[in-house]
Amino acid sequence: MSENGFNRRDFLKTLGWGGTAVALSGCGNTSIEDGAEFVTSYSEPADYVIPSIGVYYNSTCAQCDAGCNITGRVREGRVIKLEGNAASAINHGKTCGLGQAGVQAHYNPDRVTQPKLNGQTVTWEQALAAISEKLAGASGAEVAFLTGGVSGHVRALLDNYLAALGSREHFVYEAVSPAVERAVNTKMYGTAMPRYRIDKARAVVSFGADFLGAWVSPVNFSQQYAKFRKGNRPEGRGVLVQIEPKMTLTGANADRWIAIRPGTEGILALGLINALGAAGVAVPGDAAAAAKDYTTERVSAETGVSADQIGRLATLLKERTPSLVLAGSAAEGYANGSQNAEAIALLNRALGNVGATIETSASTPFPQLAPRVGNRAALTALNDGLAAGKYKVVFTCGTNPVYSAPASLKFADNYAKAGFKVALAQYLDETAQAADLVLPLDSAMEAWATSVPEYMGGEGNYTQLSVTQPLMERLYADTRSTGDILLALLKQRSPDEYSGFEDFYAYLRSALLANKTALGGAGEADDDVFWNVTLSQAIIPLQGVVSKSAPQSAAPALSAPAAADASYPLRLIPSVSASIRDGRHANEPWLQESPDPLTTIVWDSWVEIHPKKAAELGIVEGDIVDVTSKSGTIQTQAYIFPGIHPDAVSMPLGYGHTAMGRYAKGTGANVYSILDAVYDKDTGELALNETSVKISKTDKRVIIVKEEGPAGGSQVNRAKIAVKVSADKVDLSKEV
Amino acid sequence: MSKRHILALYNDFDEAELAVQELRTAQIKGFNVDDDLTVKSPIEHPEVERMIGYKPIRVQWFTLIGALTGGILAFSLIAGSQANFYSQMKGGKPIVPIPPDMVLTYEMFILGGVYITVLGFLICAGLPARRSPLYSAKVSEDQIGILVRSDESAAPALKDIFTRHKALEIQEEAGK
Amino acid sequence: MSVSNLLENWSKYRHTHPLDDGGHADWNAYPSPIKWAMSIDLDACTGCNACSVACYAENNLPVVGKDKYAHGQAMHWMRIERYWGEPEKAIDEFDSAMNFQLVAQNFDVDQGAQFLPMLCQQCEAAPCETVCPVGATNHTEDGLNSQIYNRCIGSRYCSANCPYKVRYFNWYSYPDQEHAWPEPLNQQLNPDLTVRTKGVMEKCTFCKQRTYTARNDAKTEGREIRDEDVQTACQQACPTGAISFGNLFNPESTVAKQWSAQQVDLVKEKQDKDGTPDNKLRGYRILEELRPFPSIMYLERVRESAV
Amino acid sequence: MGKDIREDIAWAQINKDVLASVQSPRKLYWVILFIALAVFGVGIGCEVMNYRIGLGVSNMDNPHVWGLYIATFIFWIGMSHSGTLLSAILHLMHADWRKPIYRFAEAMTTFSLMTAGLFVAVHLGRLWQIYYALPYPNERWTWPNFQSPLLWDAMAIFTYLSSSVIFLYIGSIPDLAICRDNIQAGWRKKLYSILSLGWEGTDRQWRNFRITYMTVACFLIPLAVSVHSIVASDFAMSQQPGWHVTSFPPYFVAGALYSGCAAIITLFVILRYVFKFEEYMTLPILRKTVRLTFAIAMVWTYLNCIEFASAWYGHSQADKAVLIQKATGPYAPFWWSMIFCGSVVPFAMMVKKWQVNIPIMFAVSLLLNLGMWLERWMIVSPTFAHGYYPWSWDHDQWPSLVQWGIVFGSFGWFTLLFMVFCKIIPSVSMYEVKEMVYHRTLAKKKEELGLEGGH
Repeated sequence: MSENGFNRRDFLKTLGWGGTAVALSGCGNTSIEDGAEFVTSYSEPADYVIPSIGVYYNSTCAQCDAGCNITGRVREGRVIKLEGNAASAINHGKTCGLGQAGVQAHYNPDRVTQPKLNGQTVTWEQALAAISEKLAGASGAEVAFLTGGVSGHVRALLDNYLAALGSREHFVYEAVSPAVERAVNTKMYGTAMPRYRIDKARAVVSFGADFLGAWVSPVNFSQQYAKFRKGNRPEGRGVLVQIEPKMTLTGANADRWIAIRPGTEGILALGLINALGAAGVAVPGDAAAAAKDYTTERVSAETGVSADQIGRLATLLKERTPSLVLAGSAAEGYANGSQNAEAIALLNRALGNVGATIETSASTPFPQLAPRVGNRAALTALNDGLAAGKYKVVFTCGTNPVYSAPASLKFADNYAKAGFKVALAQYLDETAQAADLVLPLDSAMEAWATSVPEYMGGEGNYTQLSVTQPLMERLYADTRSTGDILLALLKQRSPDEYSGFEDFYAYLRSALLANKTALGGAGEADDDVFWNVTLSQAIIPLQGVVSKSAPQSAAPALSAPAAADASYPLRLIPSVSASIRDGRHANEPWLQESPDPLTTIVWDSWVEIHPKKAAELGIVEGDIVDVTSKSGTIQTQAYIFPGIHPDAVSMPLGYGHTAMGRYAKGTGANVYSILDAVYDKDTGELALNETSVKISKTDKRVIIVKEEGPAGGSQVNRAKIAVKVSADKVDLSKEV
Repeated sequence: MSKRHILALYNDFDEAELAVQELRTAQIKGFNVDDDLTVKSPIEHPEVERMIGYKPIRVQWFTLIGALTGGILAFSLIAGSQANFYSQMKGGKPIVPIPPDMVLTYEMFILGGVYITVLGFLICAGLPARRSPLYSAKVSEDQIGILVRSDESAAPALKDIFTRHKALEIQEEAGK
Repeated sequence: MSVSNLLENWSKYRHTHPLDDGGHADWNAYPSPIKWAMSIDLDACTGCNACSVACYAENNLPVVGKDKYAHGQAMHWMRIERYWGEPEKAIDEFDSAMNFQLVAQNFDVDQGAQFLPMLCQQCEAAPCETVCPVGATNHTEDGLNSQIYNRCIGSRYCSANCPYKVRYFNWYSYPDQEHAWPEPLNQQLNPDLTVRTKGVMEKCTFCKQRTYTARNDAKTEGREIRDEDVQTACQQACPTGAISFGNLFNPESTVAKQWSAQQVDLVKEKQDKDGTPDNKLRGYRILEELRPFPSIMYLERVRESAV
Repeated sequence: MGKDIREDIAWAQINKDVLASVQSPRKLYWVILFIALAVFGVGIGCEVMNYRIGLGVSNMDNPHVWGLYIATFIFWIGMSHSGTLLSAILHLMHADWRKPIYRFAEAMTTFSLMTAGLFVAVHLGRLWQIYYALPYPNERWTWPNFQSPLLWDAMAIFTYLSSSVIFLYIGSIPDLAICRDNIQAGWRKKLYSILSLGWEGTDRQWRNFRITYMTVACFLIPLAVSVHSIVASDFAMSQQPGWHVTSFPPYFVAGALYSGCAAIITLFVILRYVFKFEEYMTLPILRKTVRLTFAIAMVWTYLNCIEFASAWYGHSQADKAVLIQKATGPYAPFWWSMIFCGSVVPFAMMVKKWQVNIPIMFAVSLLLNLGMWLERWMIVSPTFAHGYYPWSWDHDQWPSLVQWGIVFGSFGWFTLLFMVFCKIIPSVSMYEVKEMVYHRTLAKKKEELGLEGGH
């Protein structure tokens, strides 16, 4: 029977031969029928294989920059499931959907498996020789390195390599980064990434910070949120108000969701300071001065939030202390984004939250391992250099600028001007496709690395060094970790220093052992014992260094939002999905098939339009519409969505890849390509929300592929399906 | 002693009836009217009973036994398998639920009844059988046949009666 | 022999679970009766989908792709439903049944959305169990609806009779003909359970592979099942800890404590607290009035309305 | 108005006329047979897709797990009922007008059951494991679930089919003997010799034949009622809104008789025309059949109203929602067509003139059957589209061409079986027509005698 064919063969294979065969042949795709498979009996399994028993290894999640600590379940030499590491101060044993899909990044059928030079498969020796040859003709300033956020020993090696090259051209670029937040936090709180204590707050007012979805460290915040919502907490049950033009997952969980006019968040924050002062809250002088002109009437008129609502917000903040006010990308993605964020931070200061719910965090005692974080400004700088033909050799790693740069930058064209482009890539994404040399990377389940998370949970000056270790043998013999590649490149440059390290593992081990005492291993006399403990925990707890700069006073220069351009009347709010993120996870099928929480759409992008606006434009659900900005046009399906400001539309980022494998390619439309090149005045960060668009109907209509049925999120008055109850109607004190 | 078979064909039922009455009253030696007389007809005549005397029909007994056996067998099979072998819990229902089992019991009751009735029919009607040598296709068309079996000695008398009653055709054959 | 056995044990065979025993199946239980149950706190649930993806990872669920998803053939054992606030204005029940599209245009978003993770409710008196012609879905002694894949012939009656519509049918042969796990994605498959072939029904099992191991371990050690022995995949992933899972008959378990604190009784179609004027508890079960006695208690989402 | 069966028709003429229908077929027969075979082939092709690729090709989905297969299954089961009505019920009531038409009606019963049986198989996700549903002893001690209405269904259909085949066969034995006696040589003669079991028409055979036929008829009536009640139980025993209806069993039985009667009219017209059976399938018989159909149509309409009323005035909001959905939702065109075909069109049968107007009655009967097919679809699908749980509502499901192809193919299969039947078993019962003529002659004689010797 055909149906049994698969089961029998593949089960035998997965149960019996999978792991070992992969390990030995370096290729998991052979089959016993071909006679090409080398079968090892279980009577002599590898050390790490206990037949039919799951073995657990700790490591670090690489799916986003939160750097959650994970535990991989390994069966017969294959990692099959990831769970949170219960000992973690970041995620406390929990994971998000994105983290769960980490195995699909590893087992992805579209991995790059061999080095490719101009499309031809080459050996590592040839690839390294090609790099060496090109570098020989380039000065240090002519070599650029573009990476995503890096930390730990990979960062240290990278710095060493750049130093060896004599290059200072390290650009760290993140397509969606909290760059404005870092800058404003540093200015207003004295620390770039403080600890937000949602769990201590009695009220959280969030200006577009999607902390349950994609903002900074969602799993950590989700757990804080769960505590915050508990009725039997000493502070009592917390109240969440979300103020944003497009409802995020966090907005969907708020007690009150307020659709504010895009870009006026700062005005509302100052208005609240003003209202709080009027209500008798002792507001610091600089804040009161900055807010004095923002009367409730004016704020209400400019933000579209009713005066009554502003009054209730002020009451809430006054009564519930400590509170926490957060600013997220929805408030920051404007030309005056920094000003908005400053105004919001000012509100926190006015409420006395700094120090109470906004705690200074500690940075790692090893500055050379500290995270080097990125922003859009770096990409702009690199782009300028490329346009000027400055670079002979460009390395890219962990980032995909050809896909995620706004079309107005013309990055793809400029990138082509670089003399020799080397992409370190796990998949053949848009950037790797445009590169001359592609070096295949290990997945996070195969590589050695360490990392320091930028946002650190825990208490006091706790910080940690997270260890990434292979959860299984390489799927493909010819992939290498970033560390391995950097080490190989360093060996070309400084053979004397590095030839002693056979691979990155050796380097890492010796680097950690060299700092055994500083890493808390003083008690361990034996290096191997220390090493084994380190690997079994994969977390090295450290006493961090608290360095706090003095907060500066601020008088945010807010401007009233510009009148809408008649030809582009709608504000485009690109949304960051909790699963696809900036687009790097679009090739993981679980995430594509996992419905967007709010629209429940799968396998495609969409544009959210308010029902009133849609009625005005004559658009119904499923209409294919042209979304046109000054920078370009994309086509997508219209979804009528009540959770959006009528003057705004929203599209998810991360879709519309033209490469990156079967699951990502051709799925949806790429919003980056129509973003206008408008930047935050203070930080130079791309103002994501500053693009205005017009929506025009085409004559096509589709049935949207989504989980939601024709009832459209209505419970049709069925008494008890998803029940919501007013807080005063329940007694939460006796709950378990 | 050898027997002789005679088949007489009549045009219609009334004529055949007169002939049969004559046969019954004639008291011919070597011919037992109850055992040796068969009337063949193209259609079913309930009056034939009156004509040749009441004969018991036993098919109903088969029906009764078949139906009861079917029903009892069904219930014991179902309840037995539910309880003894496949003791598998269904939430909200007992292991041996009576009302649902009754449905199948009822079906098997009918099935048993029908099957055994038909079996009874075949047994009682003596089917399948070889056709007797004295058969005329006319019987299946529109004529009434009277088949008698008698001693050789009685044959002329019988033939005489048939002829007197204007038989359309008389066939005879020496039997065993 | 069978007839004598039938007669001697008649009362046992006429015993109705769960009505006669309050959900305690009285045989094969070791060390004492187990009833797996769950409670899901909708107040903590943020709708993030982590549970659903974890379920894909744990239970070998196929990714069906856009076309089949469009045909409604998705295989998510755990699905997250998103509801909007219904408009305030009085719409009588009949009207809303007819004009739900009209309702949709007037959704109330002031309090965000409402999320509901929906999975097999593992009913004690499950409508799906009685109707399967081949007995492929049965009640286990630890209180689950089992689904026996290799017994299933695909009549789909169970799904037709499921009020929650949480049973998923393999419309295609995902492992081979549809290539749902192209090499090497298939190496991720969990060897503790099967990959289902075409033509069989499947659904949430409360991570049977995990509970079974936990039960065996407890049996070996001769002790009760404890909460820390087993977590379902969804529970383990859930970032807000909205899901609790455990043995309802063990009074020490979180689930049992939650159920009793909320006064939700397993074998009742209408809870005593319901309808009482001072009911300040938020535990409820979905479609309880149909008497399936579901094993999942939901806790109402709490929202502050004064802000 | 045409004439009723003549009393003076010669019995030999009956034989001759009817036997003409089983004689060597005309060219047209082969053409139609080929077309039926082709249509059935389409169905087979679709089923091969179903089997090999999976049921997904039917476009069914979760939760809309049943579709046209089940609807058409009920349709064919329903069609089988009027054969029983005509042959068994009317037999017990000694309604002799049934005699010329019951044979083909009974054949229709058998063949539509055989067609319905195909859908049981087609519907399954794993057809190759169908034997799991049989209660066969095995070493694992696994048995089917005797509580499942689907299993009752299977058992009821098996019982009904085998009983119907037996009934049809037993009733045909005297006619098979006629065929044996009249067909000259060749394989057909041999076949008839075997099939007729050596029937000679002796008094003993007739005696036992009568009682057996009567007994089986008695069994068949409750059996037929139980079969469609059980099919109704597939729905009524479930908990779903729109299905969990007390009046479903009688409603299904009425619907079954209704569609069966309509099909009888259709086949009546066809056979009368093709085999030139005007002498036997007379217009008065048509009139009686039409009147019977009309009466049943009204019963069906009434039960339909009862169903709506109980949904409307009952307290189940979900039931009501399903009803509203049927009338206003995406299925509305089909639902209203069903109401039109099932409850409005039959009023054409009230017009006395039209009752014997063959083209009109033919058209009406086709419309009635269309209506009854739609009825079955409207029972199955809207509940899936609009069940208890609003989130899982599914209004977009539309059967794929594969589903339609199999439904289409089933008509080919039925036609094929019926065509073969027509050439093997006489489609008019010769001996019963003779009886009918005989009894009428007797009655007439009595009447004349009575008049002559009148007071």
